[in-house]
Amino acid sequence: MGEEKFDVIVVGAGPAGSTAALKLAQEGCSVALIERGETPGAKNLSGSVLYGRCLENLLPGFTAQAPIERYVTNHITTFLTADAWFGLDYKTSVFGAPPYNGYTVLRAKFDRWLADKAEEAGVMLVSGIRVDSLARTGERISGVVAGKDTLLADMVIAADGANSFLAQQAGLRGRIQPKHIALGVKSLVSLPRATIEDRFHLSSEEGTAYAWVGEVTKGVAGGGFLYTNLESLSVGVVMRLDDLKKSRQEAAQVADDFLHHPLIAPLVRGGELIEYGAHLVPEGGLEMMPQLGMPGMLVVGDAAGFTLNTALMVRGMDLAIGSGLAAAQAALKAIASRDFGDGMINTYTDLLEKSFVMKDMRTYARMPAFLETDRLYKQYPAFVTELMRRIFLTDGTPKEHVFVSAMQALKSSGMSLWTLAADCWKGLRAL
Amino acid sequence: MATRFISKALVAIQANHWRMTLNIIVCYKLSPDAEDLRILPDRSLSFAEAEWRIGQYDLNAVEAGVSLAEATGGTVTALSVGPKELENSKARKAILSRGPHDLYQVVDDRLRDADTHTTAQVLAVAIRKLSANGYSFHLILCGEGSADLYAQQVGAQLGQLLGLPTLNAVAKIEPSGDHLIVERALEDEIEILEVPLPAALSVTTDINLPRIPGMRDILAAGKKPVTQWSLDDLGLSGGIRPGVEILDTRAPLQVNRKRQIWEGESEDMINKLVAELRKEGIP
Amino acid sequence: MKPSSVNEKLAIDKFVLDEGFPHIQINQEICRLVCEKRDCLFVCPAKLYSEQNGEIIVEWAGCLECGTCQVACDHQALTWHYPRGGFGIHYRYG
Amino acid sequence: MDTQREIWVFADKIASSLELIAAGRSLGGKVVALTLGEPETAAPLFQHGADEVLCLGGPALVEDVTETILEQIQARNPVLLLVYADRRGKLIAGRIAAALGATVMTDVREIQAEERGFKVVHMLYGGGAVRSERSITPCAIATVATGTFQALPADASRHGVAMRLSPTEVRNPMKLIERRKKAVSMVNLSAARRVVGVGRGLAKLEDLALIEKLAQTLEAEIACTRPISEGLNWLPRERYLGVSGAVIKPDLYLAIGISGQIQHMYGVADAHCIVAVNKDKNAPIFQMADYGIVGDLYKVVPLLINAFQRIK
Repeated sequence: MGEEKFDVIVVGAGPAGSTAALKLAQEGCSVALIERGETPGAKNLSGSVLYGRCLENLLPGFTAQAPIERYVTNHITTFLTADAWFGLDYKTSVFGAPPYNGYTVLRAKFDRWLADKAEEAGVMLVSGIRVDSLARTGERISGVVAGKDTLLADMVIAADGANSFLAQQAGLRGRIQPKHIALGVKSLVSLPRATIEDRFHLSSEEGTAYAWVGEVTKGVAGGGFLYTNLESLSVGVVMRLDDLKKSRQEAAQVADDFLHHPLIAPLVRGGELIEYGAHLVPEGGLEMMPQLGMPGMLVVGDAAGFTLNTALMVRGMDLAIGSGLAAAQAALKAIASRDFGDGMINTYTDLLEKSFVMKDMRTYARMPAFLETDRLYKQYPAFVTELMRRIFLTDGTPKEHVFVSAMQALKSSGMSLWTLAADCWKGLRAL
Repeated sequence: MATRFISKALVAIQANHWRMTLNIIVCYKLSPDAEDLRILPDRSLSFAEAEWRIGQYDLNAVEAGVSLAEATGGTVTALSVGPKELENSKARKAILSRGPHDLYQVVDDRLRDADTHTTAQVLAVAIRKLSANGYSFHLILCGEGSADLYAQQVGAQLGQLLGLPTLNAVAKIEPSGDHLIVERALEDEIEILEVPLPAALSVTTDINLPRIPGMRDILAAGKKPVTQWSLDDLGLSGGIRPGVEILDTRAPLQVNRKRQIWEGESEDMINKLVAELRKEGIP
Repeated sequence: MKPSSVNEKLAIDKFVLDEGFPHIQINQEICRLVCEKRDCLFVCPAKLYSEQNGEIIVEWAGCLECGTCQVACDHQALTWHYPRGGFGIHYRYG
Repeated sequence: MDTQREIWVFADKIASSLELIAAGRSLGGKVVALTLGEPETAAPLFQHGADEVLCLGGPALVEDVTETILEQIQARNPVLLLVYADRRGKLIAGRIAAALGATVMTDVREIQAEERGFKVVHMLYGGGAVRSERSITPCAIATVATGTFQALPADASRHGVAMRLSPTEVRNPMKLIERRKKAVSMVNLSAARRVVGVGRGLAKLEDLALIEKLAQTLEAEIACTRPISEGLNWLPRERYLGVSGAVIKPDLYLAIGISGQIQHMYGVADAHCIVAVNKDKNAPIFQMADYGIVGDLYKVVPLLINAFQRIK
């Protein structure tokens, strides 16, 4: 066999990698897409909704054929304490009709489908292969090494996920810091379709996304989530690693306690656990972002830290797709101009800056810092639920004025009015 | 290792013989991964989410075929019959990345849940068609048993249908002149046989350690030729009449065990256990 | 909802075991001499780490491959890479 | 029962033939035993229930009896052929089935006569599923593993005339060069009333001595899981229990350091009493055991040996 060289090698067949590979193949490039899972998706897990409108350009009308579970029409964001919750409940039928806003997906199916699309477009999909290292020619990345095999290409796109060993090896980033990463622990709970639709008040194909803050994580910075799939619930917790370490709690125990919380348990009641998984989520925002490229290589998706936690919603897959697309476009230009150095990297960062990816990352740039406010996980849930208790409590004694209730609730939460005001201001700015 | 089981005289003969090029057909079966089997409340089984895989024991046959072909400069053709899951590109790469040069598949959903009789019949017709098309093979290899039925039958039936010398439990194969020297590992004895070609052999899991395909193997697999036939293409439009009718398939009933469990390593506990056992007449 | 022990949960998952090829190595020297907090015992969502007779043991076969232990270890006592291609956790749903 | 219905059984060992004869008897009809060797050796077959014995002699290549059996089947049309499920049996059954246009119902755990054909139960997916199916060919063929049926007690009053079949001319182009017994002596796990099974919980080969001592104390045979014999080669293949190994029905199965994988448990599902020792309290074996001790086998086994020695 002669030395085979590809235009582009993409490492990792998640949404970012498969999108990049698909786009490049659609434009006629020779692409190898290398995935360490036995099948694309076998190593992937998500705790968020796919806001996948950005895929429409590549695969028009894809929602009709993709393995999508439910269209999310209902977003519920909630403060939780040991015995109460207070939530923001938004529902719209608009999100249940084309063009849909977001959908729940099961990654083993969705990622495999997307990789299959890439393969149909001409990508050479190589799954079950772990890339061990990068091949270099001089200062430039020129391919990948897996086991005894080296494969060469004009450039490499690293889409190898939150742990991105390739970005690290290439010197684009240092060790991941615990404060920049969160651990997601997810249970997949099987329930009959009708039970899910009854329990969550859904018409067929409609879905709900829950996000909880507070007691879910036993005060550890992070939150809980529940997404309705067609015949299962994705339910779990996300905990920022530095805070988890500080808390000395067992991650597995926090995750299990969440499922048994008196207000959560009824949502999963009668269900059967069919999968238990865990995955890291980059949460450092711009602060942790590595250099996005070097001669012969671009970094996309989770590997580049493209995720957003806006407290109201968690995003990652859409940013992965957006960055994959930008990298593909930069690669196309590089292939045309034979400039795989600074020119390519600049094109990539320019495209990202102009796209929703970096715009949104910048819009929410203050969010990671805001979310570090640990009052968010302890005092605020206590404050709002105590306030609500006082408002709704009718026990035969005269009702106090709402303002009095608020001050009493604030007092019992241990925060000052000044802290509250300052946090509100920070929160609004972060949004 | 050949010298360990081939007598000295034979080694001498072998040294004086040329080795013929071996063209080999390796049969394999794709079946749903038993690990993905879900038991429904009525004990029926769901394979809705199941990954389909090449039988683990078939991989030994593939490896045996590929290493024999490599040693003798021959070719390996992979052959499978079954339902439409065979068409999956990943499943095709999975077999071709392990070394076969090309792949023939008979795909028909009527072959879902085929009994060994049906599978062997269709394989035999496919091999006859390959021969009629001018492909001359010397050896047919099968695995020890399939991952789903583990009936250990197809190799035996196929060999008989084709009128070939047929053996199972083959633990070693050594080409020697125009025939093979084969070691057969039976339950309590070892047989060494001289087998003329063409022949049909089913190999044991001890015969080799199947290779794990590398990146280049998988890339190469994507470019190897695949030929797909239907039962109609084989002149089997009427299907094959099976030898059995399947009545029911379910998860086994669990015997109700007492499940009396003690934790710890104290003598006290052991005495409790022994007392319970004595009630049951043990020892 | 049952089950609630981590081992039972892991038993539901699908793993392809790469017998004889552990993908996590522990530098016991570092654990013994430098580490006081033993974060690995707490953060692993599969609870694979345990301490036995002063040694840190990891039952790597049940690894979910999240990488948490490696990031959490303040002393870089873990050599952690992904299992060989095709081996390890195989999410059926994800 | 229609005495003209013939049920034929073939095994290459007398002990196995007796089990098949018992199976045949349970189905009614006339039981014809095909056996290697000469008529002089046929007495036990009659005593344990055969109505007729056909002797196949001792060809150099045992499988050469296939053609003889086939010719006899074609001449006399038995409704069922039961073959002992060892490797030779599997090959012979398969070749006969192919020649007759039938299939082979393998490793049947139960068999019963139906109005049309025979209904059998066998396992698939490594013990994860059980299937029942019915034969639809004039002659049904099934293989039966060791221990599935118990030989009938000998009845000294039963006897008959065994017939020596003249071998069908076989032009088998294969040549047997050598046959030798395996170094390991044959164990008959299926006959053991008590069996001690050992799994990956055992840390090293030398520790087998501990298990051997326990087995001696209990007068039990030693068995193991597949990895202990095939991966580690600590014990011969004949000693592993499970789907592809032996299937036993002892009074006591004592599982030491065995996690309880379904493929293994298949081999002991019919044990009267299962006792498990495992340090992992979540090991699936505890769900399938009558009694269990959660603890380190290296501490528990010596205690067990002491306890059993005391009561002996």
